[in-house]
Amino acid sequence: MPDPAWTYVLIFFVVALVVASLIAIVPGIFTKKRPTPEKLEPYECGVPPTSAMLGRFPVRFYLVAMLFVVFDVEAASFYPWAVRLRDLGGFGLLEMVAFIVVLGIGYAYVWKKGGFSWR
Amino acid sequence: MPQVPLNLYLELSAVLFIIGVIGFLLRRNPITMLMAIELMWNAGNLAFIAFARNFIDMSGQVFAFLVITVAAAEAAIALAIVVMVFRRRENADVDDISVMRG
Amino acid sequence: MTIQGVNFDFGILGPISVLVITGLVVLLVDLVGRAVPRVVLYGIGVAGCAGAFIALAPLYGRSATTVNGAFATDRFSWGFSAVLIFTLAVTLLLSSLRNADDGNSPASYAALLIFCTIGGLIMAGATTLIGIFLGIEELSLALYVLAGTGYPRPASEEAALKYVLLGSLASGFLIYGSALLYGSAGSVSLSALSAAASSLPLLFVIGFGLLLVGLAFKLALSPFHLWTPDVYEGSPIAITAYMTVAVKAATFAVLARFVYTVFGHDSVALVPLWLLAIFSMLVGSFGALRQRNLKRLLAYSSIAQAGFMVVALSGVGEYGLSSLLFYLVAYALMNLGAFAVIAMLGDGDEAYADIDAYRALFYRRPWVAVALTLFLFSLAGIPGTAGFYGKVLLLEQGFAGGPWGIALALALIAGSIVSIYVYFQVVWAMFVPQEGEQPVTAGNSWLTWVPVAVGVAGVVALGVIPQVFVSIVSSSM
Amino acid sequence: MADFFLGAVPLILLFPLVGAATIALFGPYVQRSASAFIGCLSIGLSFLLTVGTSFVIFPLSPAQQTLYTHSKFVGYWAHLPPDLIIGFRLLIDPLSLLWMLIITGVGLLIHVYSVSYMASDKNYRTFFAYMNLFVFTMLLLVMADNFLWLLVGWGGVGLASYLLIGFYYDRPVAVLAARKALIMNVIGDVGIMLAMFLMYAHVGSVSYQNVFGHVATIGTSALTWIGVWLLLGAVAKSAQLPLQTWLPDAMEGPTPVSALIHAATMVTAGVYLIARAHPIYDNAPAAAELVAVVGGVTALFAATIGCVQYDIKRVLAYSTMSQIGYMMLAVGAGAFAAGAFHFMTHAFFKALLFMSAGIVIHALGGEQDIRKMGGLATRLPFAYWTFLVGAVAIAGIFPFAGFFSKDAIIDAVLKLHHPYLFVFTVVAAGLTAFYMFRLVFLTFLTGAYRGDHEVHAETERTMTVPVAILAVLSLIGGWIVLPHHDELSFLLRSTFADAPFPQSMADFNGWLSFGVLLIALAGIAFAWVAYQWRPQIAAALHRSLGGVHALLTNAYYFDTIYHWLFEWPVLALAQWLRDAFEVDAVDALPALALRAGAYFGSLSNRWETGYLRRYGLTFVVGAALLLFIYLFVAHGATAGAAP
Repeated sequence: MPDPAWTYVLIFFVVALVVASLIAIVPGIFTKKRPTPEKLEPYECGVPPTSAMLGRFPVRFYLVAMLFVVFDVEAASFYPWAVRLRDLGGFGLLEMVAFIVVLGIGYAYVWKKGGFSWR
Repeated sequence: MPQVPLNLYLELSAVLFIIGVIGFLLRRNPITMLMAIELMWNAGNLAFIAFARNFIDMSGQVFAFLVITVAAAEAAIALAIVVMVFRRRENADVDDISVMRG
Repeated sequence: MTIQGVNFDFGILGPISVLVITGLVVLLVDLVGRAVPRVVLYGIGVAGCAGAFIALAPLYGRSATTVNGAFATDRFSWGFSAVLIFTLAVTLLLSSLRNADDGNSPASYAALLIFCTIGGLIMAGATTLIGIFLGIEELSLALYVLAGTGYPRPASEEAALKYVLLGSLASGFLIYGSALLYGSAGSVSLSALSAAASSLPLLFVIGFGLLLVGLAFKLALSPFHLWTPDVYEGSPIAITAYMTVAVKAATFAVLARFVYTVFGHDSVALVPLWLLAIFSMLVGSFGALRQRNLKRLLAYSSIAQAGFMVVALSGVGEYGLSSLLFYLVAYALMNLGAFAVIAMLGDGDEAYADIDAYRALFYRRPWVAVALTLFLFSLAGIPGTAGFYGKVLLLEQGFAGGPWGIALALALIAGSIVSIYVYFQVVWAMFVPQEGEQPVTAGNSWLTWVPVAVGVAGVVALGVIPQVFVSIVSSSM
Repeated sequence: MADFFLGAVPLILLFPLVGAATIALFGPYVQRSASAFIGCLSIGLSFLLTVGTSFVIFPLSPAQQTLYTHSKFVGYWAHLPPDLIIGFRLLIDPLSLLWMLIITGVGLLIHVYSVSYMASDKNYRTFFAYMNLFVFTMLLLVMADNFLWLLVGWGGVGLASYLLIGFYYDRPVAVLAARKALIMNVIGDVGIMLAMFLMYAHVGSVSYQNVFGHVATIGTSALTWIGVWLLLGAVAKSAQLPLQTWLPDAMEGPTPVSALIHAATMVTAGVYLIARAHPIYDNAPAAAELVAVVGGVTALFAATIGCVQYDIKRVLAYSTMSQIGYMMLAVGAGAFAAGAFHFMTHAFFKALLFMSAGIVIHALGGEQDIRKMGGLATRLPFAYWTFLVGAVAIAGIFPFAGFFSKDAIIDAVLKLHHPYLFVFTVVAAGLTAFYMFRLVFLTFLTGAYRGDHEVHAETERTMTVPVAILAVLSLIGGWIVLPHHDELSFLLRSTFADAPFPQSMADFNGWLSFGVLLIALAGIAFAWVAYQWRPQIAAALHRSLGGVHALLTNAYYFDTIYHWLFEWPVLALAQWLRDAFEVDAVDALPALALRAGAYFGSLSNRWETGYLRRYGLTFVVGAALLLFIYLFVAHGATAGAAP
């Protein structure tokens, strides 16, 4: 069972967490805060943001992307079933049908609500 | 085939997790923060897969698989919320949206 | 490696199956029908709750597993499931009020609430880390969205954003903790973990610590509670009511199962849990002192209440689970009752979130004021109410639970004393004589009288004849 | 029919409660007379059901006579595991039936009497609500099947008594008297609680069945303590030494209250308690002896005081105290049936005396001082004759009820070898006859009317009929026990089957009875001589025995002693605490606590900055701290296993 060397991994893990939080805390304690308008600007790669960050893409883009991600990844659930198709037999088929039905109802609902129309 | 020792996988996963935590703490952009969180989740996945390989047991892989699935849903939802919140704002700094405190 | 047949007992999965079908039916009705009134959709949901209850009833006192041992009905699941289904029904009732926030999409709102509850039911019955994770995520993902249904109210947006980001962070800890636990035992089933729990290898301890962080976030145990006041204040009232009770019920089912099946006795690895609980009781009780918003006040109070409930587990005593469940039932009744009153007065909106709106309420709406007083008394633990007996049971567990149990019990007493002041502020406001113009209260829907009446009856019954419920609860074990 | 009455037993208890609730809730909306009607009706129904139940129960064989109602509500302190289980069951056996008959029967008569007696009172409805409440709690006291519910009833009658003594709440004296009664009674409640704690500690239950079934296992010392604490309760409720001082003051309440609560029923609860708990006293002789001594001493003590009082109701109050002393003596000595017998006859004639006195007081517009009465026999003939019947009965003159019951007690005391207590009882019997007839002479005879109130005629049927019924009962009530034919102890035989002494009173000691009768007659004769024939004798005695007279008039200065012993030190301490602590410490402390609370509250709230990233940071720091703790925990737990 557990290799004793794992212990050090865990100790490292905890110490790293502590250090990480220290990194975030300590500056807040020791620095003097003299806020100026420039300092309060959000800092992204040295260039002050010129436009609204999300303004570059229409919201629709995000919506479709999100829906794609969801249905895409849920479809990945078919792979394990496909791999063990014969072993799982009729029961597996039934289960996947149920899965598809649930997914399909969600799909139909999104469709009806206009989630897929580009406007 | 030379076996990569379990320790290395675990160390990598721990490092990824810590990077994710630090990323979450230091970034102000909600989407970047989400990415940091994905890193943490996937650090967990890596540890699961490594253990599953070590034990020659499927359940770790199943867990990792489900984490991926859930992560997709979670990302979609989080993204939707972020879009909802920042649609009417100039920039996307999470500290700018505080109306409640105390 | 061969794949064995999967056994499937629809009796045990009955409540979940009923709710899944209910959720899908709600979506389909909205899909097929044109402009279906939301009362119809929520009515289907409430009917589904009744069906789930009927499916749950035969499982009373039963102990069995299904899905190859991955899902169980037993002493950890039954009572918690009942509380979850009850909470869902009450929430649907509160959501059907005229001004209630449901994001103008009642079907998806109702379906999300139902799926959310299914997540809770899975948590209550899951016996593997996978099941627990799936349940928690199903519960959380739905709640992230529901917290934001008050859109475009800025507070609701903020609540959703804070909840989703911090919740995902907590889930990250939970997943990593699960991975380490899996690594320590070589299996995801909780029963396999108990071997590791007896020798406490470092891997197990750190893994459990990370998992505990994730669960403590869900329970709003301090210092992982910071999201709670903001999210509870920002969410629509019905959702806040739901979160205070349902999330606690489901998470405590997981925590209790963990404590009892993995540890089974008081373990040194549980010390951080006791510390969190003590801290929560104090932070929650004191934090509520200066609140002027009733939702926020109840949020702080729920932080303290979560700490109180942990006292039941201290010492991992034989009757800890029964005590926990009794208190949870009492808490569900009184807290949902209080939220139902808030919702009723504003007819579903936030008009009555501010304590100042309750000034002289007794002279305008005497019965409502009396009901709210009863709920607040119960939350404060005044004798004759459900909360009092619940706290007595908790204290018994605490004082029987060794030094940590005694420390927890003392913190419970301290927290209760502080919270008496908290709740009495509201009661006081309701009974001071009227001065000047007072807002007119319009809301008086019969829909909210149902949960208020059930809450009053339950709080009084549990307070006056607690033994009946104690025996019901303890024989469900 | 039998099944009907046995099934209706809970209704006996329920009717007065429903009556009280109905009057309290709907009284203000209905006629005054309707409240009175509801009050009387509920008691009347209870009485009818009780009578029916008696006819079912008494003919049964002893083994069947103890009846428990089905226990639908099994209650216990919500404790896991459930260990103290207290059912709510009603116990019907001959002893409780006897008490129930008196409570509902005499209670009904007094309710009817009150209809016109209280007619002019502004709180007429309240009065009937309280009276019904009293009957309910008193029935609960005697029908309970365990000590807890007995205590509930015990406290309930205390409450009802408090409310009714202070019924004229605009009279400061009445309010003070009510408070005094409540305080004294609560001392007794504490006694019963202590007894219950001991029972629970030794038996694990407080039900009669369990406790009495296990007396053998408790041990004499603990049993004696249980007996002593129960006696404390009985002493407080029954106004025995040394907690007797509240009863005379309780006469501030309306006269029907004095008749029902402070003569016939509530004050005999102590006797009921001792009789009910007789298995405890049978096995704890020391405690039983104490009961007997308390009773005997009180019987004599109160009788001496009664000889010099001038308030007609106070005389009756002292006489009540004295007669209950007899009962306590009887049950303490082991003659339980005799005690119960005297309770029954006493309820008849003492209620009669109070109600006759009530007619007098009513006719004189509230006057109670017998120095301002006199010669009323011709003006109030009905009151005179009925009062005379009561006086004869209490004096123990053959063939009135008091003769039989008092004789049974004196006989039992002699038989059970309590020589000095026997002397007490005999002397007290003579004194009783003396002071009762002193009362008769001063009130109704002895010259002309001395008062300045106008004497109203006695008229109302509702007042005279109950009094007449009681007068008849005072005559024939004792005939239930005749030489060689003792019906009462036969009826009670199942309750006292295990008592160590034979309970039968059938065996009359003729010479003793005759002797006691002579002593009573002597007392009457002396009263006649001193107050009717040659009043100057009383005056002369008064002068020559001034010290003794003052002692008796002030009831042996018990109130004064208690004032200096308890009241004054407590009040002085309270005053000192108020001056020294209240302002600086007691008032300042909550303010300080409030400020501390607000400070901690602000700490907790300031944490809640509203900034999401700060929350995340706190979360991670918390997790890191928690894991750090775990590192130590695991290090401690697996120190041996670490490499």
